[in-house]
Amino acid sequence: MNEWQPKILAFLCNWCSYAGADLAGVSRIQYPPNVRVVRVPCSGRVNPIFILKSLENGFDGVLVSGCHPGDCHYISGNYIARRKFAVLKAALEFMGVEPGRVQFSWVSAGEGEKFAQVIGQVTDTVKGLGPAKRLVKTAEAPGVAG
Amino acid sequence: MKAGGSEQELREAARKLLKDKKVGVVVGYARGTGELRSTPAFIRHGKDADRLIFDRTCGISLVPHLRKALKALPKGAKAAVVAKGCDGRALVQYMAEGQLKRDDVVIVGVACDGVLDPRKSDVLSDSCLRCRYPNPPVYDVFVAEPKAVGAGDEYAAVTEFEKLGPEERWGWFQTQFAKCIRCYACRNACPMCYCEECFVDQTNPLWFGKSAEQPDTAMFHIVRALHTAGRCVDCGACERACPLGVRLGLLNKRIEKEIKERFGYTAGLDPEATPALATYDEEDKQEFIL
Amino acid sequence: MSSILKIRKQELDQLVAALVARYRLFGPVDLDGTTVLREVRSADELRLGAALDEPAKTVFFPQTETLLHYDGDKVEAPAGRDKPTAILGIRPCDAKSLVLLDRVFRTGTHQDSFWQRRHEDSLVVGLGCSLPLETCFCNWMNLGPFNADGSDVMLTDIGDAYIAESCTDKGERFLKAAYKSQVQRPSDADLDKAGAVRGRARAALKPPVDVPAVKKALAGLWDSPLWDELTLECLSCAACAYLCPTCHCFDIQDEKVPGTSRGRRIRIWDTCMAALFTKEASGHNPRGSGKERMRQRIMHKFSYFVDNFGEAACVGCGRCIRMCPVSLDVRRVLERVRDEGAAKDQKSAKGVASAV
Amino acid sequence: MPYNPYVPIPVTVQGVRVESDDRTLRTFDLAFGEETQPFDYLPGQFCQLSILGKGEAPFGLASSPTEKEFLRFTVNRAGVVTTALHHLKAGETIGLRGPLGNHYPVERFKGRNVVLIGGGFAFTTLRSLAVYLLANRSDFGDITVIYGARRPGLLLYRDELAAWEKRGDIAVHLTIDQPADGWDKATGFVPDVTRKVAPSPKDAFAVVCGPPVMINYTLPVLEDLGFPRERIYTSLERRMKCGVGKCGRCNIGPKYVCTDGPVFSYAELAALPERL
Repeated sequence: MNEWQPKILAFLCNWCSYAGADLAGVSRIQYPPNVRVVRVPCSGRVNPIFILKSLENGFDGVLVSGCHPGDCHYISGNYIARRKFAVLKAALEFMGVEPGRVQFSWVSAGEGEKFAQVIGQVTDTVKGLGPAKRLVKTAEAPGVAG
Repeated sequence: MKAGGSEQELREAARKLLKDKKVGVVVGYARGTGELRSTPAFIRHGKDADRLIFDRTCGISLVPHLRKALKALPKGAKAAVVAKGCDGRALVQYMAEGQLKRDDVVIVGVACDGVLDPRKSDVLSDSCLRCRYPNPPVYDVFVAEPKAVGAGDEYAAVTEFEKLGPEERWGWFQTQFAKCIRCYACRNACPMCYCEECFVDQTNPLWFGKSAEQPDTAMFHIVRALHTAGRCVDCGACERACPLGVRLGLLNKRIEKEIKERFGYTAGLDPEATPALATYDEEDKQEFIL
Repeated sequence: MSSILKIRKQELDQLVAALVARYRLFGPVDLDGTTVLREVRSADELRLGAALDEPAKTVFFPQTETLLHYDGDKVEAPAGRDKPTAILGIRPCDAKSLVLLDRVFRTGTHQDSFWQRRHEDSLVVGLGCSLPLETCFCNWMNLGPFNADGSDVMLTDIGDAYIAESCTDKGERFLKAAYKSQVQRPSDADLDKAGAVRGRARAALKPPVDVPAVKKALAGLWDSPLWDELTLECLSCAACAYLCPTCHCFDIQDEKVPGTSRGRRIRIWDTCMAALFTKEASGHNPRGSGKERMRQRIMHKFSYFVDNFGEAACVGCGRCIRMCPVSLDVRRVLERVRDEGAAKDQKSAKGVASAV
Repeated sequence: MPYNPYVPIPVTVQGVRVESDDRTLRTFDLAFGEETQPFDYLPGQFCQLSILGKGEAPFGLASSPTEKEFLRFTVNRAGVVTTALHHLKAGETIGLRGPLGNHYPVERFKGRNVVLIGGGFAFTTLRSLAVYLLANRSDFGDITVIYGARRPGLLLYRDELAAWEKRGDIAVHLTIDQPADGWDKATGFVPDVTRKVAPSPKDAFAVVCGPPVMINYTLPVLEDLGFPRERIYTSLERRMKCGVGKCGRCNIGPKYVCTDGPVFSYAELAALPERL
């Protein structure tokens, strides 16, 4: 039987988390293949619109990962991002969108293991939630009747 | 509704400002259609000051009108604006965001007992029922006596809503979105929605579809709430502007609560404070981050 | 000959069942405190008599409509209808708006097939307006609270029952087929009651402004400062246009399902109050400021539409007044236009006199 | 299938040519698909070209109905749709709705002199008209073309213009805004050149196409020269969506550019309230 596989979009900051993903790959650390990666210059570059747009486009989960506090290549990008994400998370949960759909992590360039572990954790959570329905734009809009 | 004593004071204050050439225009309220509506008035001559009213029908935020009035004035000229507590907070937030200089505007503060929900003729707006700031934080002239600061739990409705399960919460929001016709009255009535070009009007990229179906409508409201996060002063102008009774002030209030609890920030109180989402604290809580 | 019959309110089911059997039926329903037009199947869903917040156009010209589906290069028009459409319980102002919109969509070099296939064979069971609101001004537009234009059957609410009267052959045929022999004729007392309801409604309306004079005045007010003043008050939202039963401007947009070659082309309501409406790809905008857009809206309704379709694009339903976030009253605008026009005429008459 | 004015017919891209030296203009020759019925049209009409998923935009037909093998359009890259069009390659299929709008009154031109005045990339429908007049050469009197662009490299259809210059039966006056190396023809703006080289208004019609500012300055020049307003025609552009007179955005006063136009006489335009 084919188990349902979630589609997850990960926005990874160029300086830490993307390098962390790279290290996980080079080190041949296994992690679930459900993630598509978008490399961004900084977690601070991730506009909440990107996250909402990903959900609308049918991703079952979204992960944003950046440098650990204090490590941001641009000094404060991840601090600013942290505030934005806290607000987005609270708003979506309030509306009844499952909290596990949108997740955040700090993964440094040296944390290949952690990257694999985060991806595993996010994938498990999203699998548990099942296919996304809320905020998803369905393939076919209502046809013209009448 | 009869012009009360404070209304006479208001007219007198407007006349004086115009007579002394302190301002080129006074932006205030005049009677709209019927007894329960008000409309923006741009008073340029003392003789027209008698059009000014202030009562429970004055639910429009005049801040967007002030913005237009300032643009229409010759350079250097000032405008006066009639401001309730929430409107005053919006003006303070403008100053905090570098959108307005304190000296460009004469704030005519009015003591506000709350304004009516235009869809229910005798009930106060939700945002007024929970209001804690009936007086503008800054003003040049104050008409009548400032009100006692509101007490009670301003987040009671948020807490109540959170007791519902996610299915019910989602269902309630779906109903709200289903009413929306994307006329953008909420956005245009909002003092804080001052972007030259709104994200929904951008075409390349076109962020979200233009349909009035889900989730296009939901996306508009969610992103608008996020764009006003840490800036919204809960004036309720958006809900009162909505022709179809979409009630999304609750989402804004929930966001406001998060920002207050997490970052200790309340919008529209201090013109010197950096808005919550434009700054950070290294010690910000990050329990949600993996 | 037109039929008159009495329908007790507790027997409204029979009317609704007859409509549902033949038509896809739309009527006023409550949506969380807002009265909207939705498809209905039974009488208990209906909220007859409440002021409808949405205009009737939504039934034949929905806010979002798929024009075509595509997959790669393959294009498919959406499936046709299965049943004709009926609307129950709209007021005469809304019913008339359908007549005006039919002219827009059905005349000219091209017919709008989407409007046509919904509107064709449709039936309108209008509900006379017993209680005009403060914002109502149908009498300005040569209409009245019981005007039959656009309705096939007209109901008059006499308290515990409706008096139903056919206004067209189509309405007559429907009533005959729906009620056959079990028709209950209204008594003379019922008819008197109906007459009184109509009389009261007419008396409730305020005296009209001379709208043809407004059209004449508009011709001379192209550069009037009036448009600037109104622009200051107006928030430039689309509440008035979207809720207007005769506003019919729309946008066309393509949508694509991400990761596939499939998508659809939709049309959605649009408004001349938005800057984007006329902004060209080059950045040039022939109606670049609020003033020009405000002028366009008023001119279109009260001048251009008259030129093109013989009547103004307004039925006096008053939604634009009731729903305007800043209480900008179109009647006040028309009065100002009329007065400015008159002042201008006087001035030019003086000018001529002094020249002579 | 019932008539549906919003469904485009498929057409195939036969050829693509970069038209201007700054590469912002491309010319497309389109062919009717196998299952589509070719349509007839007249110079001045336009079509809606559509790239599914991106949208539609209106373009004047640059080909003449006498050129049966293709429909020609020249597209300036400005927005989403035109950018997508610029990415097209020969062999690809796009959608087309048309022909839409009215046309130049070629019947009225019969036996008369015609002067075609163009500016920039608005020369498309003038090319259609010129080719049409030349294909029916004996039906018309003198034909004059006055055409200007900012630089030589921005003139459309340069090979064709050169060929016309060699013909004896059409007078061609080309101009650019500023003197440029290798340019031995006129310099100066179209209205000024028109004043110098326009033929007599006697028995003549003028057709003007160009950016709004050029039209605004050229119409009075023609009037000065003695052309009556009823014999001056121009073609207008407005943002359009439906192209069939319903969507409500291309109006100028009570007239819709898509159905009442795009071709208007100066007399008609002068009666409209809005300026260009």
